[in-house]
Amino acid sequence: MRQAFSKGFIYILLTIGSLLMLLPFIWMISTSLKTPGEVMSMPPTWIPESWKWDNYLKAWEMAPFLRYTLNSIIVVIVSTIGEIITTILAAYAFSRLQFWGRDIVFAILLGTMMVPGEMLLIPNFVTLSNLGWINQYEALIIPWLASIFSIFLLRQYFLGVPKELHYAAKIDGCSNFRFLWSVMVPLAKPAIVTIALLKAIGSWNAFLWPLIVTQSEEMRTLPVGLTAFTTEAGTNFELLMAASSMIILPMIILYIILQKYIIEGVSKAGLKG
Amino acid sequence: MNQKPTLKDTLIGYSYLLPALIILGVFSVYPIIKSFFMSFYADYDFFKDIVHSYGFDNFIYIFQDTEFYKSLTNTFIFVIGVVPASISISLVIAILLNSKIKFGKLFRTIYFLPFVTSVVAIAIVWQWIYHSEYGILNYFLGWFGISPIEWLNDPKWSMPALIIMCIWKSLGYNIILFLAGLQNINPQYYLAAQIDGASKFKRFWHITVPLLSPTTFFVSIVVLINSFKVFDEVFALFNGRPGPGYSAQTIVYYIFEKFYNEWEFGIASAAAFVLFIIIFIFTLIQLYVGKRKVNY
Amino acid sequence: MEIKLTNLAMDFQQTKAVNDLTITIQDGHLVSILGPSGCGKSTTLNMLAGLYKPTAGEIYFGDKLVNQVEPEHREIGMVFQNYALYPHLTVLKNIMFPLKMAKVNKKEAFERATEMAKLVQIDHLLDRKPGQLSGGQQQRVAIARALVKNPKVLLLDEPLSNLDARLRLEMREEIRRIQKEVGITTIFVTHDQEEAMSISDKILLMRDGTLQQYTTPLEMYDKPSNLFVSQFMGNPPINIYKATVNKELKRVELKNSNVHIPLLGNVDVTKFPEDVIVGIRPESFVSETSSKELPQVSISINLIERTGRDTLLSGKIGEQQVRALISSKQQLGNVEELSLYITEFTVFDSETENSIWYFDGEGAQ
Amino acid sequence: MEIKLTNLAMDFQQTKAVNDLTITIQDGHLVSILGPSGCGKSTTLNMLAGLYKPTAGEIYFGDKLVNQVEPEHREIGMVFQNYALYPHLTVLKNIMFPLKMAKVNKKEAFERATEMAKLVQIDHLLDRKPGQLSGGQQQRVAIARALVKNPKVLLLDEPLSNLDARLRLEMREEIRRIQKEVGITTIFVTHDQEEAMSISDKILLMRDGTLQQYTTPLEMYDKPSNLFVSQFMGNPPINIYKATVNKELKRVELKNSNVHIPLLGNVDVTKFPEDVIVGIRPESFVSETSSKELPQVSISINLIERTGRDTLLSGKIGEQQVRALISSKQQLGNVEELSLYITEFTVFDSETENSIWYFDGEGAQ
Amino acid sequence: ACSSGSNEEQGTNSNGTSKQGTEKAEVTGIDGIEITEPVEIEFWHAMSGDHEKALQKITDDFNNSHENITVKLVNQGGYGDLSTKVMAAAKANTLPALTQAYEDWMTEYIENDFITNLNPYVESEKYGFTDDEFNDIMEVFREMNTWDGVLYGLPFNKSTQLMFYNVTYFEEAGLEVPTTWDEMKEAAEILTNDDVIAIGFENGLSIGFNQWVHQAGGQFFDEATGEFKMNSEEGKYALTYVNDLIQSGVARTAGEDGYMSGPFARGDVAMYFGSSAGLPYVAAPAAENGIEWSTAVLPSDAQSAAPFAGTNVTMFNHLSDEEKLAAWQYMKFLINTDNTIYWAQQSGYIPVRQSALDSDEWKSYVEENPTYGVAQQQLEYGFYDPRVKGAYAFKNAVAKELDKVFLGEYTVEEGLEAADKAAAKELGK
Ligand SMILES: Nc1ncnc2c1ncn2[C@@H]1O[C@H](COP(=O)(O)OP(=O)(O)OP(=O)(O)O)[C@@H](O)[C@H]1O
Ligand SMILES: Nc1ncnc2c1ncn2[C@@H]1O[C@H](COP(=O)(O)OP(=O)(O)OP(=O)(O)O)[C@@H](O)[C@H]1O
Ligand SMILES: [Mg+2]
Ligand SMILES: [Mg+2]
Repeated sequence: MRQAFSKGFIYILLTIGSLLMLLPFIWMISTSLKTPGEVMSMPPTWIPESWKWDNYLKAWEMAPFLRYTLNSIIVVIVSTIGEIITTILAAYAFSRLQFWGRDIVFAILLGTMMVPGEMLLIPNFVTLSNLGWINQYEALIIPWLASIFSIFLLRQYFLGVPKELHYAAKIDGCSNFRFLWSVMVPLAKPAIVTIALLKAIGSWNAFLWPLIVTQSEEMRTLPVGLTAFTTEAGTNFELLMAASSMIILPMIILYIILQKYIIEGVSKAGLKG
Repeated sequence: MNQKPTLKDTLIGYSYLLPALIILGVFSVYPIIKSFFMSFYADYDFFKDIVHSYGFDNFIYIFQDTEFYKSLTNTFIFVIGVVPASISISLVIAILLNSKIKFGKLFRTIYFLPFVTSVVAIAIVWQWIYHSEYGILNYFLGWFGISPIEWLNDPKWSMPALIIMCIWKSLGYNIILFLAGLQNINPQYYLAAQIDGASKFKRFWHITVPLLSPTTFFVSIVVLINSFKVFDEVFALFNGRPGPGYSAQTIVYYIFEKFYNEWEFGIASAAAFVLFIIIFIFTLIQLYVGKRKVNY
Repeated sequence: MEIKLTNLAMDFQQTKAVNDLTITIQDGHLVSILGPSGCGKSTTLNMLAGLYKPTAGEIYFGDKLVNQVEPEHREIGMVFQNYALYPHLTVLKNIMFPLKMAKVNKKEAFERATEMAKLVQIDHLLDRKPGQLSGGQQQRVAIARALVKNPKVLLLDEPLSNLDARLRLEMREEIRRIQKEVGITTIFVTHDQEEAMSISDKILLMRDGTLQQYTTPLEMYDKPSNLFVSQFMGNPPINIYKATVNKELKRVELKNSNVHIPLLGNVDVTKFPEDVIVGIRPESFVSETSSKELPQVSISINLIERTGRDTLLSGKIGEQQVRALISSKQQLGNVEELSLYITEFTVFDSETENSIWYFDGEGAQ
Repeated sequence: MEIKLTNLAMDFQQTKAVNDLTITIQDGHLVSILGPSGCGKSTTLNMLAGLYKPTAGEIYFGDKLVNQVEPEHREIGMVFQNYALYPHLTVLKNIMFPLKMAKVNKKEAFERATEMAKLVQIDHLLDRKPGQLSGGQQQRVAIARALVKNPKVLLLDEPLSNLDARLRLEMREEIRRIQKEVGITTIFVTHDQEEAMSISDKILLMRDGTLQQYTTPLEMYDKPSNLFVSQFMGNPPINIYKATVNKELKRVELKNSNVHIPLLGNVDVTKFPEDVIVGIRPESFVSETSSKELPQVSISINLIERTGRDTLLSGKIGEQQVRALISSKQQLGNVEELSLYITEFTVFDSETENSIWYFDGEGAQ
Repeated sequence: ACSSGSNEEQGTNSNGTSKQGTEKAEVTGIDGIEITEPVEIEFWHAMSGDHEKALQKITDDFNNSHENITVKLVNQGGYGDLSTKVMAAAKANTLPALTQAYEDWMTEYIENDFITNLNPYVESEKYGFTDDEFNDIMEVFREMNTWDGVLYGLPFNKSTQLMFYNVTYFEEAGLEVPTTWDEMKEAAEILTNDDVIAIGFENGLSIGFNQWVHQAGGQFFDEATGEFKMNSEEGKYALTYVNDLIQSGVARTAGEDGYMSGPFARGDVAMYFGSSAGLPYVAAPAAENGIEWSTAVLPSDAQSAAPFAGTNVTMFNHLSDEEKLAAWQYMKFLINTDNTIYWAQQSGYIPVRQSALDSDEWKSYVEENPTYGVAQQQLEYGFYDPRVKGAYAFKNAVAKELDKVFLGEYTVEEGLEAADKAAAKELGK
């Protein structure tokens, strides 16, 4: 009885919450199907009066989205994989290795999280242009191949891996490096997948940086395409929302695919105590 | 394993760090150090990179600027409003989502949606939610006899409006971090606690909370830092302005405006430096508390 | 609290961990579960605790069906096979945890916990975290935690496995004492037969998830219900020989050797099957007999091992291996052949492997 | 590989876990470490493995000082007290892991791993993850993983604690067999004296981090170096009595009771201190003696417990508690008083608690 | 991290304070330069959607008609993004040839010696304008691009403030479209009812408040002396007038609605003041909602005055002579009569040449789209925003104080006092 009651309570709570969460999303989809007039109407309508499916087509044609998509995919895949690798290595060093200056270096890197990213935009642009990377994939990818946020997150997770497993692996003749890849990484799968997901989404949605470091259409990524719907005097909301809906879809799918790895905890069995 | 590191250990350690260090060094540490120096340039040609004189002028300026104090105050209000609420709500939701429930996958996806959805869409929806005449928030408040609040037009309410939206928006992100952290807890302890007569709530309080502390620690540092740096949300919610009468101006907004709109690079750097120091102090406190309270 | 299990079963995907278990545990009894590794002991215990939901069958605590009762409402104490101490709490807090959950007031909880800690001899470690304890110390914390709240039912999963013999003895006596004193129905998983024999009211022996025998220790030792039980109990293990029954001469003849053992006393040989299995415990051999008439066999000795107070003889009866355990007080010297008496043995049906007859020295003169 | 420890010590913040340990373990020997829970057994093992760096002292493998050698280069196999299986790998992969690290080719690794799995009787579980195994099964995986790579040194921390008696016996014999066959120097932590006695070349007995005695099993049993050793060895424990030496009558007189035991045989009583402690093992009591002249005491019996093959008598000598273990074959009936012979006993200096004399039935006629 | 701020949508006024950093930009003998080798130059802009398409077409025409010159358009997002990008490029020495820029950006560029003195080009025999051609460009637009007699840019996409009104509401109330403040106030009181608020202001009301000061006959900022002038009788009058409208409930700002086009297209307001660039954003939804609407010139008080805003095209000065010449030719081409008409038709901005306004093509276009014809009527009394260095900070500081008046935190007098102080502080920096 009590059980059923509390279960029911949880469902009600979650459902109300998810309605709240769904609002913008539904709004987005619904707006994307409206006419410009309906977009402006107050109170807003949730169900479009006439379903303007061709908004999607129109939006798609407003910018070279195919090319943008390709670039986005390249940038997301390379920078995510790259970041995962640098993150795993660094998080391991910060969580399991002993070396001089470890804590200071970590503190300095942590400190970089405390400075607003807006301050870094221009110096980094200058660095990249000195390197001759402006308007190239290098500029889109290389500055984002490491993230202290991810390192910090993974370090926390690594710290939770029982030291006995490290011991066992050492006894089994496992070097640090192999231990990292064959034990730590599989055990930290939820954290690594989380990092990858957050990174992929961040990279997929990144706007200002790709805009600033690219000059040509051929190098630009999807979010840049969204500027096509806004001018100084107003925004074509229905087209913007149509394009936004199309853009977030791959990320939602990615999330649905990945969430099982996040939620599927790695068992800690095989250890007493 | 319990000894002072040797030279060899150090070399090994840094070889692991190297890739990340190069990238972060070049693209984070170096520009930050540069901009810290910039805050002491009293007279400076930004574009030609010529410093004509050094001094504390920039700091003197911001400490005499009432706008700066106001944005500091707003930022603190924001941090206090967002950090505890955001962390505790997302923790609870993460726990619920982590329990064996029907439609778990669906729920988890839904809760993550705001994080994926474009900020523009989110801001527009919230502008509607907050609408004094047509908004659903006032509509609900009306049920409790509360007369309509001018969330977005009244300077008194712009910070609360911003805070509510930011809590909401941060949930998906925090939830996913918590979900990942929850996987790190050995379910064995829940069983033991059940045997020991711990109710669901007590298990949450005595097992989940302490054993999740590494994640909570992480999330709270990240949320705190990000809250001190709030900017995008202000920009989006109030259509590119920091609220009516600059009532929701935050410190990063201040920095942004000084840097990009007013070309006051030194002042912007000085303000960023001050922000850094503030966050740094708070983080130190957190690290100190964390050392004592976090269980690995 | 009386505990009744009816047709209890637990299936993991591939494995039937527990199979159709029906027993009643009397109120206040201490029952040991014995059985080879992987036979379903922990699984049974976990079902009793409510940690696993049985895939079939019912569990009654007293008259109450508890299948649907959550563990936290079953008023049980449990020592987990892997301890499951709370890593973030000190030893003291670990022990106090169940009391805190039961809202016992702080002072009393502290007193009871320290008392318990003293009992298991870890009162000098109260401020440590579990990670700073040795294996045996952790196990003792687990025991203290299980006992401290005076549960209605106590479930112990190999609670003494990591303790040295002395401590083990002390602990088991303490457990037995408390259990008796308060009358807690207790289920005790152990792999140590001697332990099981010495503290249990009854022993439950399982194999591959299936109940083999559920009875008092002595009966299980003396009158195993089947070959498996007889082989499982006793250390070193019982000697087993295939044999045929010679109904005329009223004796069993061991296969592959011309050794035969008379079936003395009151026995209806006619009901015996043709093929049987004879089980003789190593300690059922004696070199000297006071007066009775006992079967006698000759053993060729390969190895003499003295292990403390006993001497283990390994050798052969005919072509078959035999181990005999005789008192170390017997001076053997360097013998190669020894004639020994058999004081007890059991006969099993070789097909069903169930026991059909026990020779216990009775009926022999 | 010969292993030499000199002045080895390990301090945790508050605890001296191991203290000034100096011993040599001969190449190919199997040495058991025994001692009460928390005495430093696992710590010693971990230092040998290189997992803890000793706070003082040296460890030599052969002639080589290995203090600075990382565990992965020490060529050891180890079973951890808490198993430490890789939770994300299947049983097979767990066992194959050391071979993979040693770059053994896949096929061979697979074969060796399955063979090892068969040996520890888990070959039907190869595809499971550790989380789906029973405690004993996990422990066996850990054993297989430690043995599979034929290490130079084998470190076993209570490797059999969660196995049933039968399997335990089998496993320890397997370990012993492999160890002998390949000549691996092995260190075996156990809390089971019988186990230690039966498979060790030598036993190392520790207490509170300090070495008590390091010698062969029988010698340790028969000739404990001090009171603690004598009390630690043997189950049920040795009976201990404070006594005074009557040098004239050449006997010890137990305090608080008018019981006295003659010091038979060749003994220089003059060197004995005034106050001594007398230790008599329960199994050193016999009810019947063949011919020798032995000390005899009268025991008033409180409790007769039969545990399998033995019968435990609890009672009193004078005012002192006593436990005697006699063969179950002796029919006792319902006696209240029994006169028993003492076959062996040890005398300790009551101040230093070191042993000063052993009576082993010799010298008695 | 952000998109453009609405603040930048206004231009800047005033010349004066900038010193003439043009010595080296002095190009002699421009006539002697020939473009014989292929030259490729970039033009950074913030035009998107249909605007971008129109710009592309003009550019293609240019590229096709000019051998050896290729102009490459680079869209840099919104104006804010564009500004950031220029800043970054300036720092990295990777500036393009041309960019769109507001006047107050140009003030900064001049200050940092980024952009080219165009006078020699204008005067060039071979490549320049004739006097007629040059004067054909609207005076206000020419002035906007001139600092101390030096021309630094040519106008490109220009818009002004208009009054949008709901025809139905006015007809129902039997009202004429107001042309003076008094009429407007009267009309407002009549038009306001439970469902409708008569007057709407965009959120930039206080940023663009100079419009009202000018109409009241006052001065917002004195270009010659660099002084803030609003704290005057006229300023006080204007502020009181607007504030009264708001406080009495007959006027409102867009506030939570973001842009006034929304409430207007819903019929929530009867008239509003907004940019001519917003015409298409009103047209579509209003048509759907069946709102009948039109535009009119801004009502006046002591005088007529209309602010003009929008960007210009300016040339950076790190280029080779050939590149500069190519860029110049493109700038010229961009606003020749045909192109400025084409551009205006496609984008809704105002043609920048008198000849364009006079052309039949444009006239017939305006006949078909009468709302597009209003803006040009204001050209004769057009003015532009202060262009002083630090203009952004200065305007913002003043606006913040004015906002406090509208929010009821200050009285008009207090507001003006505070604005004066804030202005003095910013201008004194
Ligand atoms: N990490 C640690 N921090 C502090 N003390 C510790 C730590 N690990 C072990 N100890 C202490 O050191 C002593 C020796 O521990 P060790 O694990 O070697 O005991 P052990 O002989 O293996 O005992 P057991 O048979 O119970 O496993 C114990 O008293 C223990 O409490
Ligand atoms: N989660 C699981 N998934 C699949 N099989 C399991 C799982 N848990 C246990 N088993 C299997 O069920 C059987 C019974 O396991 P159980 O833990 O009850 O054994 P046990 O009698 O306690 O053994 P031990 O003495 O080794 O602890 C074993 O064969 C085991 O492999
Ligand atoms: Mg078990
Ligand atoms: Mg140990």
